[in-house]
Amino acid sequence: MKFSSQMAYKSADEMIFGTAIKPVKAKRGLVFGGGHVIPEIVPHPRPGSEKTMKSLLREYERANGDALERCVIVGHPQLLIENEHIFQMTHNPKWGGEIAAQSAKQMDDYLQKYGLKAAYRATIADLRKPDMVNMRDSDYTREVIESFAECAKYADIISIESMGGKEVFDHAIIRNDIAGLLFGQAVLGGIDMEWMWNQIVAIAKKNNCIAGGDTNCAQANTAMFMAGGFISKDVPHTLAALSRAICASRTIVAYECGATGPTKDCAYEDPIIKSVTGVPISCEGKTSACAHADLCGNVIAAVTDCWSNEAVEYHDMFGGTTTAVFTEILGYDVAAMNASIDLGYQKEFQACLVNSDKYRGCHGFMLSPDNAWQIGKALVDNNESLYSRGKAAAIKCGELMLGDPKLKLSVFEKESLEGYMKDMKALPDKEADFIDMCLKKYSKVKGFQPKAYGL
Amino acid sequence: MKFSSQMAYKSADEMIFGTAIKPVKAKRGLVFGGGHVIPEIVPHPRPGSEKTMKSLLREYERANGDALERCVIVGHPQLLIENEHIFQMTHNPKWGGEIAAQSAKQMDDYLQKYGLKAAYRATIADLRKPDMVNMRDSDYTREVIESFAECAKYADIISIESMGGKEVFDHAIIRNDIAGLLFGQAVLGGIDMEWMWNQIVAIAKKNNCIAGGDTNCAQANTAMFMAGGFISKDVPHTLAALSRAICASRTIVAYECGATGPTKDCAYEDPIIKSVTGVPISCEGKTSACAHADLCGNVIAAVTDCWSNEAVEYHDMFGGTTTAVFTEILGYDVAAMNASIDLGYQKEFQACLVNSDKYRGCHGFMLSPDNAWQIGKALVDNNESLYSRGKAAAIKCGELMLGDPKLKLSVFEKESLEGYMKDMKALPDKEADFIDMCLKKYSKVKGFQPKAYGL
Amino acid sequence: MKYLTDYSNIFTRYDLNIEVARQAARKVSKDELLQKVADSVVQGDDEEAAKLTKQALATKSPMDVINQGLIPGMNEVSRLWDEGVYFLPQVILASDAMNAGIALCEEAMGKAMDKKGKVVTHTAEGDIHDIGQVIVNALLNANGFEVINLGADVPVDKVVEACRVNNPVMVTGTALMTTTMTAFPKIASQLKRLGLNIPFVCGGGAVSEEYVTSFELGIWGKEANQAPGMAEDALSGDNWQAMRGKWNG
Amino acid sequence: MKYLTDYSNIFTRYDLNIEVARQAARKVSKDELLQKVADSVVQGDDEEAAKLTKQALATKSPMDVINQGLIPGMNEVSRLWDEGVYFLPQVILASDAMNAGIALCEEAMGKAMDKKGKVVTHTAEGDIHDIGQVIVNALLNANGFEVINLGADVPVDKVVEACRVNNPVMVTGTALMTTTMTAFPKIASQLKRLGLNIPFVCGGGAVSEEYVTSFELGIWGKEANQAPGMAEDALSGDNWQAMRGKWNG
Ligand code: B12
Ligand code: B12
Repeated sequence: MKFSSQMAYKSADEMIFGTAIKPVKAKRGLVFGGGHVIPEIVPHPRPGSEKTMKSLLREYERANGDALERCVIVGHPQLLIENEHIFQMTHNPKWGGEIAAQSAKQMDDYLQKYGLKAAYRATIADLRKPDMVNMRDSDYTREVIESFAECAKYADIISIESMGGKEVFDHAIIRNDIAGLLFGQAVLGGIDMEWMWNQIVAIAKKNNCIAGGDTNCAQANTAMFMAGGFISKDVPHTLAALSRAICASRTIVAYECGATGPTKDCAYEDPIIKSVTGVPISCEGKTSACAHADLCGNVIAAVTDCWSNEAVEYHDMFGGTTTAVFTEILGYDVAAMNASIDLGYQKEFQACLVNSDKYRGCHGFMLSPDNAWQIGKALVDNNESLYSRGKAAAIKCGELMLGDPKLKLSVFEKESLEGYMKDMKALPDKEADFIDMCLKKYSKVKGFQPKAYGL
Repeated sequence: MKFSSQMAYKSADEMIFGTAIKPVKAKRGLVFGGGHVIPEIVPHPRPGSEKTMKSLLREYERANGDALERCVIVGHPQLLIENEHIFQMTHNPKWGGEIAAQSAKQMDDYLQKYGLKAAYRATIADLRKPDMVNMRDSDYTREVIESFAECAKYADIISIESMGGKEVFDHAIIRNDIAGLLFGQAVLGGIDMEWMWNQIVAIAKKNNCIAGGDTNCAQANTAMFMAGGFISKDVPHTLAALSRAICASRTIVAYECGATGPTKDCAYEDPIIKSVTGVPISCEGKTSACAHADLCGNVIAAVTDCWSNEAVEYHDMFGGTTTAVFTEILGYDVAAMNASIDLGYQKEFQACLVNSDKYRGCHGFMLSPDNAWQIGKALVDNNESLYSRGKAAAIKCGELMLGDPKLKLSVFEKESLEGYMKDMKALPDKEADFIDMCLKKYSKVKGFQPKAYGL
Repeated sequence: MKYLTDYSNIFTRYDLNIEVARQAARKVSKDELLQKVADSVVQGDDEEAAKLTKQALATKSPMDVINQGLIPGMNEVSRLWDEGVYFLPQVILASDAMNAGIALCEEAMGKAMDKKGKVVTHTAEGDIHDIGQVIVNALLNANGFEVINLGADVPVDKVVEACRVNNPVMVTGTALMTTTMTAFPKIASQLKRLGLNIPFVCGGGAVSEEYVTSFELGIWGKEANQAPGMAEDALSGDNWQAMRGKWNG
Repeated sequence: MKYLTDYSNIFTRYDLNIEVARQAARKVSKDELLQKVADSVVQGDDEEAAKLTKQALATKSPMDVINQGLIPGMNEVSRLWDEGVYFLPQVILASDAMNAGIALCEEAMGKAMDKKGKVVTHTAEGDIHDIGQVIVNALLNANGFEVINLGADVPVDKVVEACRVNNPVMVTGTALMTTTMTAFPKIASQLKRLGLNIPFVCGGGAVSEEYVTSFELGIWGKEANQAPGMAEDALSGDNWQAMRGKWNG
């Protein structure tokens, strides 16, 4: 694996929703990043349906079927369906495989009967909780790999939300400990991803399937949700933003190992990833309010190629089941974006999305295309190590936040950020020194096993 | 009451979301149509909560409270909350009043504590089902009027979805009977509205409350939902579009009696109403997928002043309760629209909304600003009677549909439409003749009582 | 305003993709006059149907007019509706026309014609959303069932009583509101208590399969056009369990 | 790209509207050294807290160091957190620092210090989302409770057994998934069966007030920062009904 050394885009101005430098083709005629945005719907099964494979198959048959049907009812031309494995689907790799097979069959039927173009993404559950199992050598590890193999037979795209470094991150995030974030997210996360993604890409190649991508849901999203909205007091928003910048160092590893996108929707770091790699990305924002609240509901769509709801539990609403309802909304969201592209108004439309949130909060600010690009640039300009590029990305992110007076920060947020900047500048230069320091500092963190990362 | 005789807008080009010729101010600083779009959230109580006033008060306290709270969490500056009365709230006028009082209090608190600007709309349930009660003289009629009086004390805005003519419409819509639609919607509906809205406006004036507006939900929406999407075979889409054009003749009566808007969200005829009257309108489209599917998810936002979800039952989702979730989405929808206004890109943004759906289906086509304006023009140019202007609107709508080759019609839809056009041209010129004809033709329709309309 | 010429990236008109080739109704009778009777039904012209029925009754038995004119005409309409050629209003108008003719035949016979079986229909107590029911009524009617139409906002006891008195092959309920559909399990349990194990098909916007299959007798009706098929099954002796197995799940 | 200068029509920064004026921690001890101990807790500096505690122990009794230095320092942090001045990491770091000092005092005493009472905490079986629980642990700890931390993915039986053995004043559960929260009513019913009427506070993203108040013993926890107050109530003898009445509804 080689660290990225240059930007796919010469400037942020070139980045736009719907088009990626390296578009990706799926079965049934879908092209990601090929000029238009594609809606991505993610259903979540109801409690109880996980009891048997039969009941779970039935649950997904309906949830996915309702999404396809709603496209035909309202006229949406394209759809990506993601099934994020629940525990049982990965723990029993056959289950995930059967569900993928059933979904592919449904999509073939809809293509034939109506001409609807759809694709299926299987996201394997990373069952390896670092403080509970050995990341590289456990039954769970084997189940995860086997699940990829089963699903790759039928799915268009395979993905995962990998967990490396989570044990250290959890300890650090509630202690204002920026070194712990760098170690847990960038270093441990990156190491674990390289180990995992080389295998995933090989499986995908063998099965003629697309290796989608990864997300730092386990860490950067946890930080973002803890930072929360305007009345939370759990984690400063500035720290969550730094955590996001740091995680780009590890999420990009998937693409450095050969994954091609479309990336994972919940990876809010994706605009940074796109600026560097040029792969098509999937993002979620306002229409994933069904799954969580965030402060970057529109800006996160500014350069996306798929548009997702993150996850919605399958049940009835007045207007139909939740998967039908959210498919309809996502489809209309992208219809307006795609109209803007075909009208030649995409830059004006993008400006509306960006101005909606760039100064609403720290995440919206740093993920705004201009800033995301700059953070990506810091990453590639400092690509000696997972550590160096993660730190450079975070420092750049911090400088940007402190440097733009339109981004208002409370006194507390500002002082916290200045503290993190000082802390980062005091850290060792070399990755080896940093790792030595951290192995000591975090030796007592519950369940942290350096060996599981080859350290 | 005087029939409108001129257009508020000189051309469709002047119409834009967020701005109305006659803006309306509410308490707590909200201005409808004053330059920016305001989100309107409509919660619906869960079954069981209607058992006692106490349980219903508690249900709305939460549902409305969650919406207000979510605005503060994600930073949405403004919110209109509508509570559409369920049966019990109008049947017991005190209940609706108490709920309005409680909601006003919650809004005062949020204004004081956080600076959030909110307003409350009470929509009284029209309990008068024409085939079951005498529209002008029944206990239900008295309860409806009393409910307005109770709610006007606390609410910012009062509205209703009135039912006049429904008995004839129901008979006609499933029989391809365009004369029945004209009689039920335009004539009976208009007569009943004049009777009702003079009273509502008086109550509003007395209480320093805003008389919002009405909607032809009971008829034009029924036609639209029966026409459904691309696989329904209940009612031709062309007929549903004519039904929509016809209903403008009666919905506008509210404003001719002195209502000022913001109009009712589910009145898809509102773009026509705005073109004629200049009042601020409320619309619903993609983000009301929680309540129903439609084929005009984006275009219906093109000239709106409020943006609504129609109705969502209060319950939990992963991202919070449904009212919080849909408030968040609506708020981001309007944030992008408002950003486009402040950036000066509103016309480009509007073009994206319009191009999304103008040719998706008949409703999107006729409600596109250019066509809505033309239908409004036909209405005012033929304002001799409720009948004449309703028929003119429908004929204009039919001509537009037949005249634009970009609007593709199936052979069946096209032939049906040609049939309706022929039928309309064969109808009497004078309203009096038409009424005579209809009194005979519909004398056997179940429950139709001409006397209840003063006929 | 700027408009596109190609909308294929924005929406797909699936209705045009699946547009069904038009078919004419087939000839159903060798007798010229009876064929005209059938045609008037196919055209949904109730005045014409009445006129022609009167003419036919001058030379033919009422049962022949019904069985070789009116009903075969209606059957054609049902076939074309099933195949996606016809739309609902055509079915309703045809049914109105057929009924106009049948009324005259019954007058001529001096008694009501035998229907396939009775079906009680209603819209739930507190609910006035009855369009779904109106469609169900029309389709059942068109398919030869006798519809006991209780209308909208019908109290639980009234539905149960109508079942007790009429002993229908099937009973249906429509509810569009989550607050009114709760009447259905009450009706089902009272029917059970009276030993009336009548299949109870429940439909309407608010009503989900989960909900209806959570009480005995209940069968979920998704689309109004399932009603005639369901009634046929009930008529042929299927019990509610068999019907639920076939139509739900 | 074009940018606006005025965003007031697009979003409102409510966090700035409600920004709480900063306050310094108050002085808590007349003794200079103990005040320094308290300051080290307020600053969340565990190394400094340990160093100063050692110094203090040279001249003062362990209980004095605890009661006049470490705990008053922590109380200041809790107060500032309650008033919205401090954020969670400051509370956690302060609690780490206090615990570092207390460990040394306990060593000096040769026995553990008396805690207010025990609280058993866990994250539901099958669920590894334990951050909510981690916060609850830290806050309870900071407020002087002894936390029996069972960790994440804890089987029902293990929770019940821990309650039987430890007889805590309160037990808590966290669940972020609708498929795992179903363990809570099972735990509650086993506790009831054993006659252990311990208030059982359940929280976590998946868990709603409706759900938790649908089984006995259950009290819904919305925010982690309610945990110490709830534990105080339980300690002062409130039963689960009283607590539910106070915190829920
Ligand atoms: C038209 C309409 C009305 C009309 C009803 C006219 C009428 N005579 O039916 C009017 C305006 C009067 C009305 C009033 C109200 N309405 Co209304 N209404 C609607 C609307 C827009 C369309 C309903 C409709 O006719 N659909 C078309 C028919 C054909 O569909 P259907 O009945 O479901 O039938 C289909 C299937 O279900 C099936 N089916 C039905 N029955 C059966 C039976 C069998 C045997 C089988 C096999 C199949 C079957 O077949 C049909 C398809 O083929 C819906 C929106 C929506 N999303 O549904 C709201 C809706 C139903 N109304 C709603 C509400 C809240 C109200 C009011 C309380 C509003 C108010 N505040 O005034 C009042 C209630 C009055 C009352 N007490 O009942 C809510 C209900 C919320 C809930 N679930 O509890 C809805 C969902 C709107 C919303 N999203 O909020 N409404
Ligand atoms: C971070 C996260 C993860 C991390 C968890 C790390 C960890 N150690 O906790 C990782 C990446 C590992 C993860 C994995 C998975 N996750 Co996850 N995850 C999240 C996420 C993004 C944030 C959760 C979080 O930490 N929130 C912050 C904490 C502080 O909130 P909290 O625990 O709710 O606590 C607050 C209150 O509830 C309260 N509280 C909590 N407990 C208690 C107790 C008491 C006594 C009191 C008073 C209060 C209280 O206090 C806190 C506030 O002050 C959520 C998204 C969301 N909307 O919540 C999804 C989410 C919970 N995850 C989800 C899913 C589906 C999964 C996976 C199955 C995904 C997959 N396919 O791999 C796996 C499941 C693994 C397993 N078997 O458990 C779904 C759950 C759906 C459901 N409801 O069933 C969610 C909702 C995402 C979504 N929208 O789809 N996830």
